Amino acid sequence: MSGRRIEHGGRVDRSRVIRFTFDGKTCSGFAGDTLASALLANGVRVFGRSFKYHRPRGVIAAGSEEPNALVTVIRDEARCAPNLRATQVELYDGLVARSQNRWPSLDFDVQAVNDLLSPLLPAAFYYKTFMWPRAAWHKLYEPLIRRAAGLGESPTLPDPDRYSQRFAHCDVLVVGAGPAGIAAALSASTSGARVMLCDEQPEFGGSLLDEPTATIDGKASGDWVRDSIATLRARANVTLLSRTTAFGYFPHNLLGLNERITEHLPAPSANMPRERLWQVRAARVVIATGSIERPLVFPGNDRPGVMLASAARTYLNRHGVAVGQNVVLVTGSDAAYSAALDLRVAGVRVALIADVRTDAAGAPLDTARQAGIEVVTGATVLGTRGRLGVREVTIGMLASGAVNDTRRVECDALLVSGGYTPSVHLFSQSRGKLEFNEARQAFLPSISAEPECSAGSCRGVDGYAEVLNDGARVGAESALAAGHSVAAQQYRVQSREFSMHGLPGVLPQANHLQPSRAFVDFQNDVTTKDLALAMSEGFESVEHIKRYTTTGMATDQGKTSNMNALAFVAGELGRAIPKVGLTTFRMPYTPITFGIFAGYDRGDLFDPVRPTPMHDWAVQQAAVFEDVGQWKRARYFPRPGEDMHAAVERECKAVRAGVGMFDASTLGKIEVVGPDAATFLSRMYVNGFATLAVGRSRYGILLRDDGFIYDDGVIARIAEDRFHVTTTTGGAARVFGMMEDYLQTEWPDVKCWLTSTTEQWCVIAVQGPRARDVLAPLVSDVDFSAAALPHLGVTQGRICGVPMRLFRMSFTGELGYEVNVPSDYGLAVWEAIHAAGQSHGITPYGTETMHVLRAEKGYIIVGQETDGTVTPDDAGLGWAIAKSKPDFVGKRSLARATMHAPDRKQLVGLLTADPRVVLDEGAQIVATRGQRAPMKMIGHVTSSYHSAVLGRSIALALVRGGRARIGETLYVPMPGGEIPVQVTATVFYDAEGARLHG
Amino acid sequence: MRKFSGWTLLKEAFGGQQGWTPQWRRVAPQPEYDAIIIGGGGHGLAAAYYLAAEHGITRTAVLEKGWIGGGNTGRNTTIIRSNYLFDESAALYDHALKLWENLSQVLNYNVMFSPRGVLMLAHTVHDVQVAKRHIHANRGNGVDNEWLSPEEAKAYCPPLNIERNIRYPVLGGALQRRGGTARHDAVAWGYARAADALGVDIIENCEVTGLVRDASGAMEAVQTARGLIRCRRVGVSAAGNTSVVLGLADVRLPLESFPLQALVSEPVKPAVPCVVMSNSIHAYISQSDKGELVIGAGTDAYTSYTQRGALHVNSHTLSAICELFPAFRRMRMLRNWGGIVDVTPDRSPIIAKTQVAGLYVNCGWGTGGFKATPGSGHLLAWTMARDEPHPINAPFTIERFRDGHLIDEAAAAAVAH
Amino acid sequence: MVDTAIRRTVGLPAAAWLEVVPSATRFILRGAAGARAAAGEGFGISFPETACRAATDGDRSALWLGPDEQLLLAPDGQVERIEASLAHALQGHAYSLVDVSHRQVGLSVHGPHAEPLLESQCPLPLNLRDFPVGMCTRTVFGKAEIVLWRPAEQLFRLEVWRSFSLYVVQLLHEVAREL
Amino acid sequence: MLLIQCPYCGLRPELEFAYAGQAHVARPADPSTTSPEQWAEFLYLRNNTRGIHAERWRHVRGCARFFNALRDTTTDHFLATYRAGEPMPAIQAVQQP
Repeated sequence: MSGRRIEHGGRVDRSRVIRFTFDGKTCSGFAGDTLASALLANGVRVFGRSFKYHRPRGVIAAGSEEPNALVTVIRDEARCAPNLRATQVELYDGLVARSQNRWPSLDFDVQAVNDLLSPLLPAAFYYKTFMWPRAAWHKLYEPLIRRAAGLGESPTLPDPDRYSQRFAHCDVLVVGAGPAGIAAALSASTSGARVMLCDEQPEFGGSLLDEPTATIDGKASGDWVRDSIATLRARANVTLLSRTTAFGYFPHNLLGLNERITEHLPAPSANMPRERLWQVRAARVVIATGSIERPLVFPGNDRPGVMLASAARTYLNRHGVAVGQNVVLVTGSDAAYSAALDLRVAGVRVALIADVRTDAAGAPLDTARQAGIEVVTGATVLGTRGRLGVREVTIGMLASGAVNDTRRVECDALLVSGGYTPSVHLFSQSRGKLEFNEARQAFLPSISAEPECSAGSCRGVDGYAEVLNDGARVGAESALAAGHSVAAQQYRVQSREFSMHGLPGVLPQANHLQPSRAFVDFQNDVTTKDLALAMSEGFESVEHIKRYTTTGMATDQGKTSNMNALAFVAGELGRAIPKVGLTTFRMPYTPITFGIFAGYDRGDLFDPVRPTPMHDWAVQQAAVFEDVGQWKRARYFPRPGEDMHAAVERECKAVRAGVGMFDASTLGKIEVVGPDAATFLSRMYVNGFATLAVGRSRYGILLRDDGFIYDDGVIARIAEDRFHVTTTTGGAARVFGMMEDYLQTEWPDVKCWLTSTTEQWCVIAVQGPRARDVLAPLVSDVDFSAAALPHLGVTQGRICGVPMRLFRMSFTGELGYEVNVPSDYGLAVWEAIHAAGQSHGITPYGTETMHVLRAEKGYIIVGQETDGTVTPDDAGLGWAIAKSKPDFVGKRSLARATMHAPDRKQLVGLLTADPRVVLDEGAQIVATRGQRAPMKMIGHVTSSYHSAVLGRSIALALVRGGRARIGETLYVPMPGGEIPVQVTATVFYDAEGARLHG
Repeated sequence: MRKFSGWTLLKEAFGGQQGWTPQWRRVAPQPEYDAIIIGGGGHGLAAAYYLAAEHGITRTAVLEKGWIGGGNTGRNTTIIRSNYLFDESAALYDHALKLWENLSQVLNYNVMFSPRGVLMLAHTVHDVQVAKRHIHANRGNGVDNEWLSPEEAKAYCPPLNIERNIRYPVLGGALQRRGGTARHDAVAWGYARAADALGVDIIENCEVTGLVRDASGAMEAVQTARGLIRCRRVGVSAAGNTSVVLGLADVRLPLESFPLQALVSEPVKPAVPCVVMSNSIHAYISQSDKGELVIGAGTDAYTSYTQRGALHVNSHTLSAICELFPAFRRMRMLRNWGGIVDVTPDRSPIIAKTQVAGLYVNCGWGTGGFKATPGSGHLLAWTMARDEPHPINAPFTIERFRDGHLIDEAAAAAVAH
Repeated sequence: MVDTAIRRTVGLPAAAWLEVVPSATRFILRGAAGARAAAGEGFGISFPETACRAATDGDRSALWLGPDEQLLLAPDGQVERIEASLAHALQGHAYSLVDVSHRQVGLSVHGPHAEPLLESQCPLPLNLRDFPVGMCTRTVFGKAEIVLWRPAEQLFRLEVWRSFSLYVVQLLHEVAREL
Repeated sequence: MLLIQCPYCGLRPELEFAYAGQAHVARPADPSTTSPEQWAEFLYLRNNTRGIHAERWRHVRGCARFFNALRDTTTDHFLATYRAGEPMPAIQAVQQP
């Protein structure tokens, strides 16, 4: 036992006892505890095992910078979260926490043997070995390393919790609700500006919550925080967000905030999201993120019980927990004296304050000595002892650069402080320029890249009065910049406080030449020896050293280690710190749950499900659907006992022999209207439209300017100045965008306009020899005669009493119509046609049957017969090109010589020698038998089906020089042997097209 | 070069790690070289190594404006595969894959090539068609790639969600077992160390500020932040900054540079045994040896040299990952970063001579350059040494855009990683 | 015969804060500035000249969607009447008038939670200062494109392409769980 | 997510926009008279500027107009946006001091 709860004090609610378990052991704490504070109060010292050497580790810090105390929190089987910092886990009744990276137990971990082997495992050892025999890396060594690495275990069940997202806009966003942030929010909101204030902790106040002695404008610091927050909360123009981390700073003053909503509750409502992503766009940002105390680097500095002085103070003043009974403080800064003094007042023995500065003097030392604490200066730490926690520290005294006069001091907690590092993470993420400040021995914000301003100790301001007034000033200036004027308040502060200045780097040791095994990055087990090794191998860039040793790359992202590593490297290289440079600060500030990025995008909301007006009907008919873009399309309508093959066989036969109906609503539709509409379409499509008569339609091919097929469809002239253009389902949006692009930017003088009518019209294709018989009784105002409505004729009329555009067209090769009705009527008209067709055996069919029927006719599908490398001529559609037109999109590219090479891949038909064999779509084609890889492949199968009407398999293929090979036998090499195929024309059924005109 | 091995490690363990020496020399540029590579990423360092190792051109320098491996090499999701559709691409990437398979031994540097398999998922009927076309074409080219049913895919990658009721259910996947990952930093350092041992000068913090041509228009020298360096054979391997460097010689290329983001989670014990990619819902994932889930997707929408991307692009990627791996919703993002990738109109690279005699270029790898590192270096070295392309990179010219001989991998698969 | 009085929209779950707007007549009018002025006379509303503003008179509204694009809203069943009156008013002008009555579904989101509900997935600032009464614009809600119009302080009208309407409504319901 | 000044609608979030490549790449008035090199240049060659880049955006989920912008590709900050058809502003005139 070392830590214990003191009798009074702290901000925990001692009337609310909370029970929880850690590694199966039941413990208790109070409301307001973190897991870390409660475990410390229960005397726990070892919180986890380190990443590489599996050394026992305790808690070092009290906040989000904690590198060691990582635990898995388990709410239930599906709600496990690994790698949470015990310092941030708020206690709730029934919380279950488990330590990580140890087996069988935290106190006895088999892999701690790594620590004994550490001379064999220096930084980057894995690059130098495990190379023989060749396969052993993947088969043997890597699995071993992978098992040893990692921290906690990933969850294995789907996470049932909700995650939420919100956009927000404000005039001033204040990040950090310590003294600077609160003062900034107060003054900015007084101006009337819309202010948001967020803080990662559950309680606002920041360092003021650790400060029992200060008064602000005559109020105790805690009371001032409480009253200020109440003031802010009462203002309608202020949004307060606690438990909210500003984790990322994005261009144009967009910040990502992570609000944790239910994680601290024992039984959260299922409706409440666990966490929320805020995307806040602020006119101005105030960064008031404070600073983080640095540990000291000395041998044995990772032993449980070695802790930041500021953390000890937080545990004492916030949680009422003394981290030890007999403590030693080693410090390079004045500020840390406060921790020793507070502990002393709480009745803890302070065995020694060892100040590493030879010239330390003044108020902090005097105050400590007056309190009866022994203080020595010019000290260093030579080592510590204690198996699972520090019980002794060896202090050495420095004299003229050499260490002499060592002494051993017993202690159960060793508080350390190297001074404070300003938290410039967000500023740096914003791409602001940092500058090294010699006096502060820290990087401070210099030139801004975004409309933001830092305030308080994150920009090196020291002292509560200075910090508060800095916050107030920056808050007022930020409000002014956002258009709201206010005068900044001046605060009066009385406090006992000491400077936060310190010294980064490594404490001097007896033998300077022999780098000691002192830890710089605790979680990744990087020691000064590792850094020295990297440098001896020529790695001098700080980014190289980081990568070679992994320092600063652990889950704490080097919050406590980066400056120490940098100072060590600078010292070894004999360069100034700014000359060595700083590694990049990356988003996120602390690890952020994947769930909030996904937010509501899960299940059906992952991507919109676009149903057609007949969707529910198809569902009732047990249709099987396929995803085409965001649309759901009925693929086939199986009857009981039918598989896809049987259903498609039946559907195909029904269309060829009688009549079928098909939902074509997903096809894109664009209404092109205006006096120049025909001109425009003639420029866009390869076809000509000037001569297309009103009431007629034409198959159109759209290229990109690179000459390759982009889309196809049918273009109907509804009136002199009005065209109804269809596109592929997947091409609707991009074709519309491409047309707008040419209209708006290339041909602004062309007078026509586009309107998407994809969803205005529901499209019912009625196809088959009986199609006319089914439709005629339902339709009024339409002359169905071949003369009035020939193939590719278009007319308007009414069906079932509702307005209709009727296209006579066919993607099946049969007599066919496409009935377009306004979408709200679609289902009713569909049902009416279905009912009217019953006597004709009408059969609903899906996309699979549509594919087979069109393949029998050799009609292409863009995206299946084409892949962005196919020209109209390749696809056998050269006939469609209006060659007399001076220009159309893609025409110039088609004139390139390569576009006419005789060995281009051309669309042909294939028939297998064995009619039962259906080729694999995508199968490759070779000209000769017996080829081995690499084969000379001359083409591939684009479409392949069993044709019901032909009673055999058919296929379409793109084959080099294919049209000249018609009649030849080629081969499809498959794993089971070669399949001989005969090259044919692309039309397998009704080549003369008689049925189309029936 | 001191040989790395378990034995060396053991010796140093007892010697207090005092015997290690710099992995490459820190040298000032000499006034003249036989060959210069601009760009000290994996590709450039590999080219320098092969120039020295295979063509005997040891008076070679690599000029890097920052620190080597600090561009896309150092900000990489390290996917290696060769199952590309077109013959030209399959030959190119498989050339690289074969080099990967022996690279640790050749370089005496464990680059941790790990052929754990790359599984590319299909979610729609169209995806299945595209995947099968790839599989057939790959088999014909002698590149392994096989179709897995959803159940087989799940057996290969247990955390994968193959429920049929999700928005875009997994209909199967194409698995290349020889594909996998490698350790990005080690690739750069390994090539640097091996090239250095052959006499190549690796010069960091040496930005190129001018390309100097003689009266005939041929390359004559390179102007740098550290002075003028004479050289008549210059290879540019500068990824996202290729346009900027070539602009110094007034050479324009069909390239645009886009941000490409990636992220890692906090490390966890082994959870994802292979690489999983989904082109149609835009995400890919693997797990590093350290235990981090390594996640990426396609590029951001607009050209940029900022080396950062947008939050909403990350969000799309992670929502896709959470659909495919719903247990990972509680995992946490540890680090996010952005690189600059140079993209050609057909999403295939250029490894070729330019119109300037003595100036060569290797660029346009888009989001998929890492996998090609050994191959592209090997081919660029060949092209520079002989002033003519190797048969494998002969199709990857600049002129293909004029003539229409595109190698359009993008057309067949939405994203090429 | 189909009962044309009953138009069947997708079944959308309602809520206290959400209603599906009754069927309406909708047109997209596109054309040059001169056509816009003339069309306003034909439609009976002088069309907004300011970007992103709607004009309403009685049961008709005109929403500015773009410099050459207006969304016209009127009660159900007025397609032919509006076509005729605009054709008359626009004689001599080049323009495009397209019936999109069935293309989209109108949703009304109202009440004190309307703003936070929509701000969950719409990246525009929707407070009254930035999105005042009378403002309208095309924008996004989640992964759907919408037209968003604020006819009153606590009332937003959404116009959503019909196949996206179920997605938008489900997403709104999902967000509403936490409000 | 950038904040983009649409010349018609004002400052709007990037989610409403689509990037549309380099600006002022005019399609040849008569493509049939262009040389293969000229045509390839129109199709494929782009400046790929590191620095101030003239580019096109479309406010596709807004007013649906294409427009032009000057953006510094090293910072992603916009210097100006202007309507399609308008001349490119002088870069010195829009650069902040």
